Amino acid sequence: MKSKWIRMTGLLLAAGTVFSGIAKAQDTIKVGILHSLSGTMAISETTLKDTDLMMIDEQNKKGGLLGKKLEAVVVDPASDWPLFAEKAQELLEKDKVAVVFGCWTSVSRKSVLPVFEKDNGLLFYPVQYEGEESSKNVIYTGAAPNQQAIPAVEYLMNQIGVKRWVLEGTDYVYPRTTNKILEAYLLSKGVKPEDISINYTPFGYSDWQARVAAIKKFGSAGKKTAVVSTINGDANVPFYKELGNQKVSAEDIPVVAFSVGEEELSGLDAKPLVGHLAAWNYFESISTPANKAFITQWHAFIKNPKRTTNDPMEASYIGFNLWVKAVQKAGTTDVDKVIAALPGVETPNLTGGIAKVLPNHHITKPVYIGEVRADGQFDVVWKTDTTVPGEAWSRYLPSDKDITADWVTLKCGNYNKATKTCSGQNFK
Amino acid sequence: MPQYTLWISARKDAGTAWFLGGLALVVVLVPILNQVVPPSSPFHLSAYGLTLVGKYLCYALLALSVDLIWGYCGILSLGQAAFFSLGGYAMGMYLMREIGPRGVYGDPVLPDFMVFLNWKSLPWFWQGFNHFWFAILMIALVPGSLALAFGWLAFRSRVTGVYLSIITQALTYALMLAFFRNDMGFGGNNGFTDFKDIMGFDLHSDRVRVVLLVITAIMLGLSYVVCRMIVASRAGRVIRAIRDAESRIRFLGYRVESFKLWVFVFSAVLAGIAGALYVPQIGIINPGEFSPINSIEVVIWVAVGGRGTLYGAAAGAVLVNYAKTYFTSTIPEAWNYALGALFVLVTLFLPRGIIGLVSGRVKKQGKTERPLIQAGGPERSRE
Amino acid sequence: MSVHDKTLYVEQLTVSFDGFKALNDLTLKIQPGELRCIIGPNGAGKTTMMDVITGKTRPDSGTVRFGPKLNLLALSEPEIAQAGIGRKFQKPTVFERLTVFENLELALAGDKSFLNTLFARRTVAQETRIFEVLEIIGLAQQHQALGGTLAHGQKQWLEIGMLLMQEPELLLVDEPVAGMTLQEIERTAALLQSLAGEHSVVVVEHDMEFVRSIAKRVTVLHEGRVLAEGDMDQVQSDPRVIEVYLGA
Amino acid sequence: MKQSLLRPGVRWFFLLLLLASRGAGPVYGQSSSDDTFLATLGELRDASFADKDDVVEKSGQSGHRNVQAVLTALLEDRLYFRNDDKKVFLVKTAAGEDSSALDLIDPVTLQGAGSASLDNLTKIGTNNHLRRILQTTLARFRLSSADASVRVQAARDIEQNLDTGNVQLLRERSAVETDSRVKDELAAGLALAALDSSDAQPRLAAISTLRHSLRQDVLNKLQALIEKSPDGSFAESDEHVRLAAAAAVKSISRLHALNSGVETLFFGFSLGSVLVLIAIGLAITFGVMGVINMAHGELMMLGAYTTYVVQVAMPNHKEISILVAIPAAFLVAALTGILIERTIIRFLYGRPLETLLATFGVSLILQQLVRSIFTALNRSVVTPNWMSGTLQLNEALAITYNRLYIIIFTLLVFAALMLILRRTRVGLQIRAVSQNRAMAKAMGIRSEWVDALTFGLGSGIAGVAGVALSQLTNVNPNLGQSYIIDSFMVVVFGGVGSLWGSMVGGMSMGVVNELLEPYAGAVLAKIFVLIALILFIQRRPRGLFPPTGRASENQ
Repeated sequence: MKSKWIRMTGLLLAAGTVFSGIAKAQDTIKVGILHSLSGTMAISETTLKDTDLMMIDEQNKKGGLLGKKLEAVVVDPASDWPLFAEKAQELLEKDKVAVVFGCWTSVSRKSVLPVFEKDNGLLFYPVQYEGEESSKNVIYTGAAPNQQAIPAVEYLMNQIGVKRWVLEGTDYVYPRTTNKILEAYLLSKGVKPEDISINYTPFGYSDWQARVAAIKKFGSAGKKTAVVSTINGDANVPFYKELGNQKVSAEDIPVVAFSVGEEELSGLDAKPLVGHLAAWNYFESISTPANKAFITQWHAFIKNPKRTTNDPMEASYIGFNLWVKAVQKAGTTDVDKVIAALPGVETPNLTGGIAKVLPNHHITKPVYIGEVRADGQFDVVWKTDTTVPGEAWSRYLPSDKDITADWVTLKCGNYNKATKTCSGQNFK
Repeated sequence: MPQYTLWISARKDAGTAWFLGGLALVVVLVPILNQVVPPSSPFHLSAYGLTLVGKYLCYALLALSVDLIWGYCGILSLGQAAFFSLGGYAMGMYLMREIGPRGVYGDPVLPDFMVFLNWKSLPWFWQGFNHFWFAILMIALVPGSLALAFGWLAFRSRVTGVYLSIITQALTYALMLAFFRNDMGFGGNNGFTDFKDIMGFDLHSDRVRVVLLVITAIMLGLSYVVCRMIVASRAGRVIRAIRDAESRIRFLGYRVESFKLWVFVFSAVLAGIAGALYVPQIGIINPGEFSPINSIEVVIWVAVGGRGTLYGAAAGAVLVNYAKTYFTSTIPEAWNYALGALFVLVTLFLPRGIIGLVSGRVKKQGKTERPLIQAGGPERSRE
Repeated sequence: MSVHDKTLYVEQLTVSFDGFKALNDLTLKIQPGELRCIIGPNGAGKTTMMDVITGKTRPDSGTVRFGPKLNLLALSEPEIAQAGIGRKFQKPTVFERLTVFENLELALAGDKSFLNTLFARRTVAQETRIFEVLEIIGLAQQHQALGGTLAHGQKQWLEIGMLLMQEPELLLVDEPVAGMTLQEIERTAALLQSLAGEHSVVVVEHDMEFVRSIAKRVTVLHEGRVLAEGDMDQVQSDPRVIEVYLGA
Repeated sequence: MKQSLLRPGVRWFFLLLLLASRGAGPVYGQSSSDDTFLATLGELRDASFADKDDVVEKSGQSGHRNVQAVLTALLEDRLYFRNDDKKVFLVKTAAGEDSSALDLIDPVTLQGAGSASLDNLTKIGTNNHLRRILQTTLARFRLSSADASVRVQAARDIEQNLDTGNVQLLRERSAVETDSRVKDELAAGLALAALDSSDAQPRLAAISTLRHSLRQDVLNKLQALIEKSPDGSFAESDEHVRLAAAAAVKSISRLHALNSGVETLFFGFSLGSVLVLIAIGLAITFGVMGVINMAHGELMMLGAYTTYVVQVAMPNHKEISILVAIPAAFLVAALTGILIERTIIRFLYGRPLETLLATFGVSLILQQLVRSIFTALNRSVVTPNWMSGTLQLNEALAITYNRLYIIIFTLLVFAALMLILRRTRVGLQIRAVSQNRAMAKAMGIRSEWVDALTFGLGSGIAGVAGVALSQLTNVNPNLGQSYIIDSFMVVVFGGVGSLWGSMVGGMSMGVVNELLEPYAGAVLAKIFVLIALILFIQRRPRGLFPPTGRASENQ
């Protein structure tokens, strides 16, 4: 009797797994989208899923790629890191997708990395991250620390004359690395250790009263003080609300954030934040024809004229175009050929300048510093004159100074120039 | 005697027979489907399939441990995920040490995240994890001793019902927060990942995966047999008696505390083993696993499958997780509706879980219509 | 302690539930092998007394000793049970989701540690003992039925049966015949009387007829203290008792 | 930029001559021609921010009569230049969401100069450093404002940069100032300046004036005086001054310690009140009815979203929309609760664990529902002005209004709940049913109906809590998830079924947490609280206020 039940599950299982082996006829090119649609990260990642769908839709309108239509395969890893790995495997082995656009958090990327390297897949990762990594199978279209954090600090130091620094972050790898790099950088610029305060709070931290009070105190020591915030998504709203309530004005203690963009601001009352800063490689407010077009296209696609655009969206946009160009260049979607074709491929940014894939699988990006406006947009107050090439390994960290990544000549993401050895690679 | 009881119980209830039969089938079929059947064939079991089945089996084992403590002993532990994760972390630490100099920073001893946090030397609690036997020991010891300490405190002072549930939850919650801290020395939010191999065998090769899966199946089978023996023994009857009338059994001269403690510790160890088997197959362990919500989900698997039957729990774990795998791909935008509805409907229409549908034996169980409102609450002793 | 002297000493026992004194300086002595009936109006403290003796309730003051040395107040319920004190509850509480047979098996005297019960095998002796008791309590037919499915009277019997399985020196029996038919009552009476002698038996009962039929010595409790003590006739002729019962 | 920091001194020296000739108050004459003024402004067009600093200073010293007007406009984003003729104009009102054209004002005549469409105008941007400079510059004008509090703020701003000119200005002002608050502020400013004076006497005087000030910057400055430099010599040469300073520092720091203690306590209570708020709803559904309501968090989420919807529905009354939201949220959550009770919970009474399973399912559904309707993005709930800002108790202690209001709000909700349960007929019935259903039924109470009401009440309170949360944190589908665990902790800690328990429990958890945080850090503090909870339950297995209710007995 009960048997029935177990047998049934058995069959269901079979349905799910056994037939996963069937390779479908390649009448379309499958594109995997691996962004959380539920759970804590859905806030940020859903938008990227929609962006990818929009790009695919657009490409198909243009007649697809290599004469085939693109077919999106959307899955929901549900902000659950092991599930990310599982879904990546599903996309690569079951659905046999040609490329995957996905991930937001570092841990999700770290968890799918072995899968992509084992199954030799191709992942475009669209979010600014901590660096210290360069995989054969990943293209990093978000900012590396030297494309976001360092310029921001330079701006504060030189343009605003900041002498005292609070490095406030959520306790995970991105803030830790970024702060490590920034600390090294600041010390190298002669900032005294007692003028640097580093603090970490847990994910989704919401009770900021004490911390903000502490920051105010630290900032009242007579030297110009600024906060460099690597606070992660959820915790930002309560943080800024508290700043507003405790009347920490941008004129007194400016806060520069690396994870707060137009979309985050659309989620809170921006008036108290006017004048606080963010460093990105894209701002919706930058008016170039390309950007205007992109925004109108986005509003049309999402059917909401008020929806904002943001930096990771541009990174997804760039990533998609780079992939398309590389496929056209290689004349196939075969991962090895596409990866071989990618370095050197160029595509224009939405805000001007060219994004070029570098041998280390990072890209060139312009850097902008923006001040928050009351309407939740940013006024660009500073920009780099040229695009900045992404560095996988930071020049400011002693442990990294000999390490380089080069997939063209060295064929290694972690090559020690001193010892001439390539370490930490998963493929033979 | 044990074999005897088992034989009896296998004879007595088809569930056991089918459960063990099914496992045997997995043990036999999986290697063939994956290794012998060519990838071209529709019946080939891909590495992805391996991972899935492996995951389901680990969860089944976890569910088993919950059913033993909850379904039979009536202790609703919402902290089972803690033991699962601790076992997983113990295994993870071994796997990290196995990486050796192949890490990103190429440090022969320190795992990457330690190098990255400028740790100069291996903290004391990482010592010994380079030996597999030591890891195995810890997999049982760490969850076991935590359960022992916690249970001893809780049961001795007769913490029961929701109070116990909530403090077990507090336990796993505290552990989660602790493991999220990078300073703890367990890799913070990222936890452990990018494992290379286990005992020298490449973790990425299908052959090793098959072996791991078979081991998991066997462990699950063994654990099931042991659990079955326990519940079939006189101790098992005492445990069920505790579930139904805790205060009464005391007057028969049974030390309720120690019975609860033994079962609690045993189920914690089972959960630990499940975690240890889970990590190498899934390839990542991080503090998210400690999340109280996870523990609640496990309870739900058991409830969906049908508690107090053991095989029901396992079936529930497989079903719910299969549903999750299936829905998150087919209806990524709406799978929460499906899962939520499943839970609601099962509770409303299958109070004894899905097993209740097909099992004739479990009658009258699961349902103890107690009025929510009890005069005077705690049974007062007055005439 | 002397193995043979199993006298129960209850001295100056006082228990109060938020203000209300359930037991008020109660002193009582049960001789080995004695059959003692305890009667009294509701709230007299009969059950509370049993609760204290079996360790369910902790008194505010007073002592309870089993034999000259053994201080019951220092022990937990299981230890008290192990010490040879068995109890049948007023509201019959059997294990509803275990069979009658299993109910009795759990009550079996012997080592009740986890490991022991884990590996325990039912000996022939034990089985025969269980079936004896099943005969005594007249549930031999239903021995495979779940405890929960029994009728009220049968539950009473089952619980008495469990009491027998424990082979205690002292039986505390709380309202044994509630919900029993006349002949069942007679059988219970006979059973309890047969038990007296090698066991000491304390019976709490409202049913005066029943008490009369079995009692040698009767203790009347009122407001937590002993109101009167003696044989049935003495007690019933005692004016204070009459006042309490008929409420002048 | 560096040099510009040196310059003001010199610059203001000229200004002083001017002032001397024209009596107190910075009133400027036609010292520079309109053309030069316009020319200077013209430079703003394509200057980098660094250059703009200089331009601002130049126009400042130009002493043109419209400097204040123009610089204020610049500060308020109301300074534009017209693209076609590159002329600089002020505009009446800063460009809003949907303004296409702006009314121009001529910088020289300050008369209206027609209007221009936005795309023919380019705003002259500022960054926060420039704004800081503008504020200090403008402060000199505001120092003679009619409003005393403005003058105080102005004095404050000027103290940011105490060069001889500003000091002189402060002195001028204090001579004519009447308002005591402003006088004190000016005195403090002058004293701060005097600390740098060459001879000891004024320094001593200054210290005695500043002795009782609680201001951090004062403290820092005094501390600097008594600091020993590596070579053993003191920054402050004079013995007496040092001693005086040391004494002052001592007393000030003591006051600071006191104040920060009070502050921490306040933080504790505000955190506690949040915990109470999220728990008391559960204290009813879970505590009184024994329903392990995993959807409690989602009911709070619904409350938060209701707040958002109400705010969108009444765009012109953002200030009061939150007040409307409170009853609205209560209704929405309560009705949802009743719906859940009628359709699911009522079949599960007596099986609390099944309620856990079912309500967990419900929570998943509610989350996804909200996600489908509102998307997963955060929703912005504005904080009304009367709720933002701080209540400055003294220089060292300021408490934020929204926290204050939330504490008060919590107390009100609690009191209201108590009233309902104690004083109303419904409350009576609820308590009756919760104590003895059978009896209550016998007395003709429709227990079914009461169950629904009770659950509705608990849910409604959850909704109200959601309104408060919308002021503190993200309004998104996961809002509930992040609070559900805590709310269960509080209820159990307080003692299932006891509202007072939840009250005391929540508050104490909050305070303990905040007391620990400075030493242990956020995470460890929380961990300690959890461990403390576990150990506490060992001691008192039924919580702070042991229940007489029902949930406690069911498993």
